Amino acid sequence: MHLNLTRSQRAFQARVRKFVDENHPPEIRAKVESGLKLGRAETIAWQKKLHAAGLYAPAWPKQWGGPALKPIERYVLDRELALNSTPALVPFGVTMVGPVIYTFGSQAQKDRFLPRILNSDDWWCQGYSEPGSGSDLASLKTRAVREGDHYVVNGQKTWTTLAQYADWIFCLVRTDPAAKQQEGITFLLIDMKTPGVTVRPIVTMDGGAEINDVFLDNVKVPVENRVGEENQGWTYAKFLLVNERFGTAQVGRSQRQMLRLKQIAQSEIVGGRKLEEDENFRLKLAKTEIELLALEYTELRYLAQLDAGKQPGAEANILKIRGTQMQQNLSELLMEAVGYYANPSLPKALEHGWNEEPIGPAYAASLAPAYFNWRKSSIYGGSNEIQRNILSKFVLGL
Amino acid sequence: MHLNLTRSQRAFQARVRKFVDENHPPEIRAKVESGLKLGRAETIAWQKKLHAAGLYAPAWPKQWGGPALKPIERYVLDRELALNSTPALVPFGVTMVGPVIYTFGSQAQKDRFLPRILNSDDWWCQGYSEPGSGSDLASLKTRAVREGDHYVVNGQKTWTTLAQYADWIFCLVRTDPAAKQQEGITFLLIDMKTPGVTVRPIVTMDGGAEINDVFLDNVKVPVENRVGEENQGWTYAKFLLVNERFGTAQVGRSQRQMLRLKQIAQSEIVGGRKLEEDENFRLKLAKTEIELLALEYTELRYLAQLDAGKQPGAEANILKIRGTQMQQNLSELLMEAVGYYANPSLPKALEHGWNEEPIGPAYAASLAPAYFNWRKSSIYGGSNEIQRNILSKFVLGL
Amino acid sequence: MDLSLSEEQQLLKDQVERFAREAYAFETRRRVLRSEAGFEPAHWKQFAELGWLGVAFAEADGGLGGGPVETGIIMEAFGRGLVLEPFLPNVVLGGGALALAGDDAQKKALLPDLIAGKTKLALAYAERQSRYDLADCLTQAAADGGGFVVSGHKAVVYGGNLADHFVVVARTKGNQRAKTGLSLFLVPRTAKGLTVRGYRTVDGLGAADLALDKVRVEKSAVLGPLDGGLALLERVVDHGIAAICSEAVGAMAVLTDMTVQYSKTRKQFGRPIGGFQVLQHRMVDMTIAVEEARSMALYGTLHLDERNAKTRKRALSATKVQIGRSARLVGQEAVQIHGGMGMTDELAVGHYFKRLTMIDVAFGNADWHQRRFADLS
Amino acid sequence: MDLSLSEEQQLLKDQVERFAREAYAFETRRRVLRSEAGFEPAHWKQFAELGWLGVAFAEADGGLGGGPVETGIIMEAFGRGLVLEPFLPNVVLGGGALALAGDDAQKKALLPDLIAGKTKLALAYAERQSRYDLADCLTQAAADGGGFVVSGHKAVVYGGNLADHFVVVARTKGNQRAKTGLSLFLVPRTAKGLTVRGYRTVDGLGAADLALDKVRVEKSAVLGPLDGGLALLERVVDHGIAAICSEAVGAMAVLTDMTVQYSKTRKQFGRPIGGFQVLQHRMVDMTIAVEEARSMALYGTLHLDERNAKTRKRALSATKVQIGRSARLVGQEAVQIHGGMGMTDELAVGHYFKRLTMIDVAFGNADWHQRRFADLS
Repeated sequence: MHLNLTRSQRAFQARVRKFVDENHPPEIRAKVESGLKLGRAETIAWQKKLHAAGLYAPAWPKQWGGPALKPIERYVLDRELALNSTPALVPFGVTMVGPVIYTFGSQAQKDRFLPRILNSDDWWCQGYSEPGSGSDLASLKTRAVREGDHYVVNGQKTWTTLAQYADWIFCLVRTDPAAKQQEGITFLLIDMKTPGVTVRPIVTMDGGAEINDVFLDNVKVPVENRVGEENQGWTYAKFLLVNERFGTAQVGRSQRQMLRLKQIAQSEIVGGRKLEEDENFRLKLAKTEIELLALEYTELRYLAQLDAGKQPGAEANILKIRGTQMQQNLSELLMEAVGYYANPSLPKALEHGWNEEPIGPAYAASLAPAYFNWRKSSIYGGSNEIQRNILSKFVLGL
Repeated sequence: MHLNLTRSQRAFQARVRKFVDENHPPEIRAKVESGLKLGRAETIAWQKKLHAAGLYAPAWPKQWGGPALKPIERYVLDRELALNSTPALVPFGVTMVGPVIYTFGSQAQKDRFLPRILNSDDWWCQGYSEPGSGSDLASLKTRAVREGDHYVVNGQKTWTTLAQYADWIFCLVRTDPAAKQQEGITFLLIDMKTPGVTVRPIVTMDGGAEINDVFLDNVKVPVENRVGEENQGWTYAKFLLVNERFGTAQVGRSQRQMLRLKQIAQSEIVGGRKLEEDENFRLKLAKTEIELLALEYTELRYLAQLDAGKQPGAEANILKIRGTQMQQNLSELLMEAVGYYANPSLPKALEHGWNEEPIGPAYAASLAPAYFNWRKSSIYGGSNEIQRNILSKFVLGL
Repeated sequence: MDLSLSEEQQLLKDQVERFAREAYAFETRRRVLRSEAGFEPAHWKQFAELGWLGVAFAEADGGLGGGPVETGIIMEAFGRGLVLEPFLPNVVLGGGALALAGDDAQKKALLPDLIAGKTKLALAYAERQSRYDLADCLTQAAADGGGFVVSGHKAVVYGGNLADHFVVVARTKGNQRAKTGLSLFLVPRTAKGLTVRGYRTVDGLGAADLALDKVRVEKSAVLGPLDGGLALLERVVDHGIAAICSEAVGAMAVLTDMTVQYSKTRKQFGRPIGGFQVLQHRMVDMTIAVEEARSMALYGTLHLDERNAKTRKRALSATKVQIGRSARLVGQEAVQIHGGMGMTDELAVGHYFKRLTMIDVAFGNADWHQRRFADLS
Repeated sequence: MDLSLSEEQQLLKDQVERFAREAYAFETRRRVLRSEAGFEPAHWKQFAELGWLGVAFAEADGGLGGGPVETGIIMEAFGRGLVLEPFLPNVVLGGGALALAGDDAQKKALLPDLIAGKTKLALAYAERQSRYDLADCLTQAAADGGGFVVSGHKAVVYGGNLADHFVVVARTKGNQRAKTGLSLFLVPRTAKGLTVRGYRTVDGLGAADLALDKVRVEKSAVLGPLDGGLALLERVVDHGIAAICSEAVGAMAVLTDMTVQYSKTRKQFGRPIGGFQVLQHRMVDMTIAVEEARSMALYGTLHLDERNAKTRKRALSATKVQIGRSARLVGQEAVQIHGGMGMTDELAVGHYFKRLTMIDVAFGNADWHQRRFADLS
């Protein structure tokens, strides 16, 4: 047993580092480091670069154009990208609906959608949650009625992240209201330009507007855009959720935030000394670093099991819980680190192109909004309460 | 509004202090301070002294021989006694069954039992829990069948504290197995010398044997020893539980433990300095002291409401939860304070009359067993989970 | 011990709570929030008319002769409504400093107008490098003829965006963190060399950073003892702590209640989420946190008049720690139990959460005061 | 990265786990616990015969050439069974010190007998005032002719009640807490001037306090570098940390499983208590705590051979912190969920709880190692 990367893993790491060095412009790096928002174009440009280097869609099998990286390699990739403050990837196409399409979709769907996802030609968003169905996803009410070659869809989706940019939405809809909750659901792909689709931004408490309501009013969806069988959508939805949860630990991102926290602690002063020398802060930092190590090595242990061919079980749920707690803790420590300068509200300072004098240190402006915003992470993707319910039922047998 | 004691409260406090000064022998004080066990005789002697001074049974009305102290006075009394390391009082007679008897008992019972409780002539114990009914008290199975002037009782009680010393036990028994759980229960007073009563000590993980199983095998109990009505025992039991919970915060005792912790922190060394100067310890101590202040002033706020004639509601449950957490935290800090010397197991060092050389500091021997033992406090008297259930239902309406 | 309210205090409480309930319905508040000023001048006028701006001041100063308990009553009710008007910076901080240390001329010049709602004050003490350390001060006031010339930077001055006069802490002696050598100065907003950069804060209130570039003030502008301002500043800030702790208690009580009510109506898996034991117990823990915060807010408030400064400071630190811990638990759980709805700007829960978060930051967070408490023990 | 066991390692694991399961049923363990010696000599003989006492030693020393991973496998299984035999003090601490630093003569004199189960060792390093600080040492070894005279007191020597030979840390130079000037000495139990006060510990194991009154040892008794013993001691103790962390993982895994099983059978309010969501979520948190402890025990074990001492120490401190936090949560929740039954000596749960509690104390508790980690960061 040993913890070192193998020779081939080291070579892969070097390849990623070289790619980042050559392709990641300093101005984008600076923006990501400071927690500023990126535009649609910046994100897409980065995704295209990754794809050109064979580093996009890391889990996708070769037959669908992916590099089919092994779990540990994906971990190395994610960590390098995060540690270098590269733009966050939009997961809805590449991580979520892509695998559903290549696993359950028709040949026509694969041919039509997969290349465009890989090439970031289509921006996808997710139509799962509804106003009445949050944690209880299967209670969704959006109705799809078959009329000839089409489904006619009526209902409302909500919390739809980045729907304002999206070309397509994948939706869970109810096709058999008489069946048991989980048995009457169908998985549809809907063109956002279809008449009857309306997007309304939801302003969140941090002042952002990344999430949306999506209203579906007599939206006609060709039957060919149904994935798999009618009324079997729940199976595909669960497949997707497990995929999604594995990424949610975001260890690399948290490691990057930890570095940022240490940098800020070198600038901030408390009791006449640097914050980094403050005994209480040092102990809190040590506590958090150790928790992050435990998260990292738990993920690595699981990835090693996946590499050895074991099927994933409870692991994804555990990583979701602890990973999001870590993100929240770090966002809180970062906000605490700047003392009074957590107060000023400068929404424009988070936008592209703002170049007025900051109030207090430039790094402070994004920290309170980020803390507010990260409260979402224990709610979305199956709240941490739901994760515990799942673990209790399926792992402990309770 | 102000926090100072009134003149009459100050006078009462002075009276208690004088009493303690004159009546509390140094050797008993030393034993209690060190967490050593007291014998039956030492406890009874102290209770008798208190009674002689009119400071025993503080809540009892004057007509039954009590001093009918007001809530804040009772608080002052408890705190002075605890801070002076006086012997713990045995609550089963004076705090538990006594009020049940003077509230619900017959005249004959009042005349017979109350004076003997006040004078500590009878030692009482509590027959509530059974092996199958812990938190779910109402599911108790001990059966009492009426036969002429007697009930014949069969069953088993457990976790019966200090039953080995007891003259009497008050028991909840089932008299109507057909009725709904809480409606077939009767409250009986049973002489421990009755044939068929057997006490078996239960060794706890700290090595102590303060709790017992009590087996009841065809025990004949005169009907005159039934409190109140047949099948109405649950009412009296609940009345008793609310009374009991109010005392469980034990703020005075925790304040005394806090002082002890500070004393130990002056002797113990860490990293070449006194433990009391260690930054991390100081912050943990500050945290605990502030929590203890919050508990103290929450209790005082409630007592002021009682003084003003308000009926108690959620308060007792809150004090039970936070009071026991505080006791457990302090027992943990005390154990931590002695480092390696938490290890040696010297059960005899906790007994009366041991005078060998201690291993490590003399104050260390009791600390790990005390930590182990105090885990009970969040379990007994209605576990803290039950307390939260009660608060959720009756206060939040959930 | 007497923890009961007098009849007048109970009337005041009822009155302010009614205002918070009726005038501060969530939609009204959103409108005020969106307004340019960020507060409602009509409300401020009403506060003056009802005597709320003067209730805690001595009768000799034109007030109603109340004190910390009255301030606590108002702040708790304002916390219930998340009231946006700058009561704390004006009445507790700026006005508080004047009431505690002003000479007759200074008081007369400002307190009647403050109480009448005609002028606004703010207290400028923190600096970029000082964090929560009240003695840490780089702003210099150099004696110059009969007056002083003040230069430096003041950070996150609560209510500074609206203030007509500032109480500015500056160093007249000693090095950056010396405990002696601080003095307080009254500086009008219009003073030459003073630049006020006002802004809104993330909790919807307002503040300002001040740049002082050779601002000249007369000797009569010195508030309280020259070189001995730290003790005064500490006392004023302790009043601020008690006041926002009361505010926090009001906010937490409403937020907990709001969460319990939401849990009774929001259904998931066929039943109200309030039926799930895990959420029940967490709401119980929120309730306990509010109860303990309430006890400690009272404890702090009733220690403000304590003569021994060390005892007072220790008590206020304990209060601030408790409020910080309680507010964190209550705020975070409230958002979590509200789920996605808790994240939106459209529901009150996020607004309470943000204010509670910034209350922890104000005057030193829980960690800071835990250490101050330890140092004073 | 390779986190898989070799075939031999898997066989060892199966074998030791079978022993813990079969030979260490709770009633058997209670019998051993009540015995005078506090361990079962027949088990010790069996360990020797099966090669467990030698598996981690080099083949040249008479061992099987394994290392920390093998030790971790054995300790985890021993944790599952709460095994009472003194494997840690003998093989990991005393034997570990000899293997790392002994010269040929020293090794030959003791290791073969240790591996054969014929002699027992213990490491005496802590002192009354030292707490967890390995450099803090008042025991003096004064050069005297060709040898040394050792005087002082050694505290809570794990396995010291049974040991035939002690590795004693004493100061040959420098003041009480100097980082240089420590030396290790081999001292037989029969040495003149050595008084061993053996006792049982609260977790059912054994230890001793040693009084050394002018104990004379020859120069050949010096183990490792004269005056340079601290680095060696730190390394041995880091091995001890990894070993008990593995033990803790085994104990926590069993305790969690035991709690889950108990919750399925214990009924209250007409249903198994495992049906209550609050307890379910807490058992999930216990499970997560065990998973994280397992990851960190592995992390620590695989850092023992790290050449950079600072990196190694930091890793082992992180491990110890995680195990302390996990063990506290798992132990306390297990007792609580078992209710009254969890408090009794008659159920295994309390025994696991006590051992886990003392594992936190061993070699420095979580707080201590949190600071060491910070200091090494």
